[in-house]
Amino acid sequence: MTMYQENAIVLEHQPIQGGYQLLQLRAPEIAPHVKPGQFVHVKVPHLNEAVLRRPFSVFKADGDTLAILYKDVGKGTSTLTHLKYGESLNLVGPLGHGYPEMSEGSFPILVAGGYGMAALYLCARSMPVKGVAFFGGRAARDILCVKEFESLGWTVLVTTEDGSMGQKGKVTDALDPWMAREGAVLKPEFFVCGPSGMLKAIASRALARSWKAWVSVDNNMGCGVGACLTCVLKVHDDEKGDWAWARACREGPVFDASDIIWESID
Amino acid sequence: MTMYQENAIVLEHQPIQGGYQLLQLRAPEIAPHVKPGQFVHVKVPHLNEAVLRRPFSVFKADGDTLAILYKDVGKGTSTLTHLKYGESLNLVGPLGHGYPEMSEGSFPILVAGGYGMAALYLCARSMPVKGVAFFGGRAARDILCVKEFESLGWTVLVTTEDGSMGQKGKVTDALDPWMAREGAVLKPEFFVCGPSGMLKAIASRALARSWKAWVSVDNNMGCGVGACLTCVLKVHDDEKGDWAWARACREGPVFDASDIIWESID
Amino acid sequence: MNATTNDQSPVDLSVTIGGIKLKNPVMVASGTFGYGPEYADLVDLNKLGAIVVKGICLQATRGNPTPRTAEVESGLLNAIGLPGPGVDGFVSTYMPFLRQYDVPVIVNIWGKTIDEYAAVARKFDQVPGVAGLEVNVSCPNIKEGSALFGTDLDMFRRVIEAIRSSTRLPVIPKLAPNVADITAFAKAAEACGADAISLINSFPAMAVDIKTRKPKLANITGGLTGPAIRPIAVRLVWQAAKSVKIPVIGMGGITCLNDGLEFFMVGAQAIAIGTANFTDPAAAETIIEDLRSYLVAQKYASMREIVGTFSP
Amino acid sequence: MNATTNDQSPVDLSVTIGGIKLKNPVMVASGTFGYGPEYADLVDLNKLGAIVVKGICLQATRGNPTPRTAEVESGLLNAIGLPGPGVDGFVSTYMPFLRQYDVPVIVNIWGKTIDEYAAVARKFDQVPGVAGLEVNVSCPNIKEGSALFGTDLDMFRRVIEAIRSSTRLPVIPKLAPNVADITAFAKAAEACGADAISLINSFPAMAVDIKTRKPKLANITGGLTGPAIRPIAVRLVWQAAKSVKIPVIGMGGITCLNDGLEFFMVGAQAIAIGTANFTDPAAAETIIEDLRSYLVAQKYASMREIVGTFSP
Ligand SMILES: Cc1cc2nc3c(=O)[nH]c(=O)nc-3n(C[C@H](O)[C@H](O)[C@H](O)COP(=O)(O)OP(=O)(O)OC[C@H]3O[C@@H](n4cnc5c(N)ncnc54)[C@H](O)[C@@H]3O)c2cc1C
Ligand SMILES: Cc1cc2nc3c(=O)[nH]c(=O)nc-3n(C[C@H](O)[C@H](O)[C@H](O)COP(=O)(O)OP(=O)(O)OC[C@H]3O[C@@H](n4cnc5c(N)ncnc54)[C@H](O)[C@@H]3O)c2cc1C
Ligand SMILES: Cc1cc2nc3c(=O)[nH]c(=O)nc-3n(C[C@H](O)[C@H](O)[C@H](O)COP(=O)(O)O)c2cc1C
Ligand SMILES: Cc1cc2nc3c(=O)[nH]c(=O)nc-3n(C[C@H](O)[C@H](O)[C@H](O)COP(=O)(O)O)c2cc1C
Ligand code: FES
Ligand code: FES
Repeated sequence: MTMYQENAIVLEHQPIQGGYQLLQLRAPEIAPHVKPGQFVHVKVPHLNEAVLRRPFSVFKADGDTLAILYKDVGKGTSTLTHLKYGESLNLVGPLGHGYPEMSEGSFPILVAGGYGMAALYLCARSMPVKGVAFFGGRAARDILCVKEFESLGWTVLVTTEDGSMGQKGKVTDALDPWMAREGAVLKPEFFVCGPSGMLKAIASRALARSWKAWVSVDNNMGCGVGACLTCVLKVHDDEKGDWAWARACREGPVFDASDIIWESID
Repeated sequence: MTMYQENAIVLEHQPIQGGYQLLQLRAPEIAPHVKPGQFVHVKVPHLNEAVLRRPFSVFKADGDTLAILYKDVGKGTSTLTHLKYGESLNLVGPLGHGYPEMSEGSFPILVAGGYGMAALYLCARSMPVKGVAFFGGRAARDILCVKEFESLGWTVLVTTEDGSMGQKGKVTDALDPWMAREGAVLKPEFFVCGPSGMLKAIASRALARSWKAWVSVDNNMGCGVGACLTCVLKVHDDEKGDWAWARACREGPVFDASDIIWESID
Repeated sequence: MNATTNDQSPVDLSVTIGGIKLKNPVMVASGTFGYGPEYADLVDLNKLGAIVVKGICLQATRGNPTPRTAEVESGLLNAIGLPGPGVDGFVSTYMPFLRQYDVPVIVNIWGKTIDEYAAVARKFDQVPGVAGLEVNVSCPNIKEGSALFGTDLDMFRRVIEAIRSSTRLPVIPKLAPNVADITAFAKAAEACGADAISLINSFPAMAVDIKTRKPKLANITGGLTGPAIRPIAVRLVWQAAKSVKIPVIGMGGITCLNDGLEFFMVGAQAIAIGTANFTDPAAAETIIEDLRSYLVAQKYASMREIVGTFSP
Repeated sequence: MNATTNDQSPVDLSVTIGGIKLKNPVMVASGTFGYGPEYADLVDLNKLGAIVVKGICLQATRGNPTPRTAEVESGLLNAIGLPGPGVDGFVSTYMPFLRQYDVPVIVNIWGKTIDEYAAVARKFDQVPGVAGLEVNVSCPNIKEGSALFGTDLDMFRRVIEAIRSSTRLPVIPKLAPNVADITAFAKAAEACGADAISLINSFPAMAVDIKTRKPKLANITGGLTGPAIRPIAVRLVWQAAKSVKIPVIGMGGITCLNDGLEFFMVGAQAIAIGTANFTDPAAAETIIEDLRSYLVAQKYASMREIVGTFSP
């Protein structure tokens, strides 16, 4: 897992939907080494008063290019939107531990919200078995990449809170009945990325039925490389029978749901 | 001399020469009130870490539009160069005391270096008598607006230190012989804007021969409106027979050369 | 500017600071707004909570040589050095102008000795139109003592007592930020009969011109102000406000309503806008309008629902 | 990166700080570079002047709850709270790694009591590969005493004396910036036998989340670092360097060579890069290369032609 720092070049940058931007970069050092679920730490150009980088999951990585899908939520991401074709963007990556390979004989189930749909794409693409993907969002505009996942061979089940796309409700409103029907006959393995509420909902179900679940956490980050101890979360320390800190940027962002002390996550 | 604050709109913005940019703005509140030699105080957009505005002389003002001519010399001006057509720029102005009307029967002589050529344009345009303008710079690319001044009816005599345009040398190398020839027969009145060395050179000559000379100083500014006392310079206080501070942004930027205590200027 | 004016709205922005009644809790900070006239074209002075004028001492003073300010990242260094017309010059030149407006005038005073402080206070005691005195013991730019008044607890007490006994006007000591324990000074001010305290003054700092190897300020050191010091100011205001019962005026790097709300929430009953006046002369007025809109939107009746509501 | 590497150049960047010989005067600051391995992929550790590791105390510690950092204008607030593996954990886990490199390792130590400080110093005295001890008396994040050690002159003296008598390693007290007179602490450090001093540590500060009305840091207050504090740091380093003969390591908001030169010119013999490592992991290496290019361009033979050349 070597990390690199390089000035990537913008190949394409366009708004897609719901305030999300697709940013394609030429990053010959980083792109070839990206594993599913890893992220890059981005220096926002011209935002001179910002001392921190901004972390973004790698959406796609092919050859010497990679793409991120990001939402304008604040001053860093809104400044990023001004980035133009041919301009350069300083990246550090690939960072963190992503999703493991699915285990033999299990049936993969993806659960995603927000940028999680981007964060899970490489994972979905790499899997030998294509399972079911549950995408949830507030409205239709929050549901990303459905076509891409379907063309990879995944069945995508969408839920939106306002019912503007797919089933009305939360992902669990689609997941629970589905699991009730199909869950018995197969050994599900969950790969999750979304808001912490979603992570908790899936984790609680998985832990209750001892299903495997891999969740990607969204903790604020400082250095992104494991040095500053900003991004820590509480995990079980089985040797000591006690809790310990784990760094989302290094041991994570993807964790085995059974390792996380969920009461400490809000 | 009322001051206004308004969001001006960029009508045109283009590089001209020697790192100078011509910025045309729609500023309906400020533009109609601009007097020759006054300046506007500009909030540089997106340069969030800068707490100060940047002062720029008004180059042209017609109806509800005004133009400034600025050089990229640092972070503020280089950030300004990214400003695009239709974007807005917050201005405070018109500020300061500019050039007075030329006095009856005197022969106007302009002496300019750097942005001084822009700062003197309105002055040159407003004068009933068109005299001679001495423009000096390092090289040809530093000599601006010659055509404009000529089409106003001014005789422009250019000097460049590298001889790439006009006479080789400093403005005084052209001015001194000219004054020797023509000076006797007329009552010269100087209107000067340029680097402090140039101001000093003209001031010393004017004071020696008790010619009138109006000079525009380039002091760093804070508030631009007379409140912070950043921009002060030493002037003679004849009542007290002592010196006093004068604010370049308020009493200036244009001063009667005989008021300034030149030893205090470097 | 980017606020919806709403003067008829029922919300009550008024506050009373050490007996001074303010229409709203947003003042302009001493030294950043001159004596009033300088900004009168650009700012409706009647809209301001109060005007705190540039520091005044007994005699006319010239202040420091130039350069007097230098811009730094998210901040400003200044070593103006307290030039001014002196009490008499100020009263004759500027008070007639200021009295035309319906806005409390708080005079920022300073001296080189305790007697001078007291004398200035005594003189202003008689001046109609002066609402209160802010005592600058923390200006870091004057070599003679002034800096000490703000960082030496005993000196500080003596100055405030001397001023207190020289005037019936509200006395508002302005605390120096460069101390190890701000609460000691806040409590001392209260104990010496101060009606309120204000903080923070600029923070001692400097910058070097690496080409000339000379300081960027003629005075070598100066005071750092602006957004760079805001997190330091919020912390100091929070600690000070917890330690006293008298009202606290908070300042330091406030540029917008959200910045100001941090100060109100940690206990400031009023705030002052300083360096931001240079960046945007409309800053104080904008913050006042945005504050009104905020109260309306939150359905708050008064500032009481904001001040001190920080809940760690 | 944006510098021309020039290793064959005759210029001598080396400096000796309290007996520690450094290839060049640019270190990475404690807490911003982990224990070394974290940045090893991105930074050539052998190029650094020294690595100052994250603060270590006697026992393994967990530090503060989260959130631990918050970004502010031109700065960072942190209240990490000194989590760490403790002396034994550090020595067994990280020293073998660090010993592989040709770079001085300075261990930043702290304790909750004077005895703890002394005990930590005593333990490190025996550890091969440790070049010196930087004493964190100024970390504002630990509730128990640590802050006091840095702002109470008497406490400060006692800690430094206790450490001095517990180790033969170079001892480098790291001064707290939130004091009224930094020279008193600099002189005290020298008098107590310190080999050098470093400053500044982060500045006590805080920020409020106005939506929740809670602090942005779980610890409520934290330390402000980054460009925002640079003018304060330059002033403190200047005053401290003038007041002592022992070498000074300057830090606070350094992001590029020009920032670093300000510190060298006011008297710092070495500088440390902290928050800038987060912004740009290449910062320290870039500054070193740019420093070399600068000496070459200026035709300087050594750092002696820069350090302390500030001429007010
Ligand atoms: C491992 C990881 C992967 C991510 N992947 C993506 C992605 O693929 N697409 C995407 O749109 N977003 C992603 N995010 C979230 C993204 O990093 C934040 O939205 C971004 O940092 C906000 O920056 P800002 O300056 O625009 O917002 P700010 O103005 O700084 O703050 C706005 C919001 O963003 C949050 N935020 C601020 N800084 C950080 C930080 N350093 N880390 C995390 N959150 C922060 C704040 O808590 C706040 O809620 C990811 C975050 C993590 C930790
Ligand atoms: C009355 C007046 C009229 C001016 N008119 C023009 C004009 O018409 N065209 C033009 O190109 N320039 C003009 N200037 C100069 C212009 O203001 C500066 O070049 C500009 O402020 C530099 O800003 P910066 O951020 O790019 O440079 P910085 O990075 O801030 O500094 C670069 C250089 O600019 C100087 N400078 C920085 N801030 C100021 C300031 N507030 N005031 C003056 N100088 C400063 C610095 O001393 C430094 O030498 C004028 C200045 C004054 C005082
Ligand atoms: C140019 C300038 C001049 C100042 N003059 C004074 C002064 O005369 N008296 C005083 O008490 N404070 C003075 N101050 C400090 C301000 O009143 C205020 O305390 C400080 O600027 C912090 O607020 P800010 O960050 O919003 O600017 C001055 C500040 C600046 C920038
Ligand atoms: C996240 C973080 C953690 C820090 N941890 C320590 C520490 O453990 N011990 C210490 O003495 N200083 C610590 N510091 C302070 C730095 O070493 C340095 O003194 C300070 O950051 C100023 O430098 P800068 O502005 O370049 O960051 C820490 C700073 C940061 C930002
Ligand atoms: S972000 Fe610094 S340790 Fe994870
Ligand atoms: S710039 Fe503030 S008084 Fe002139």
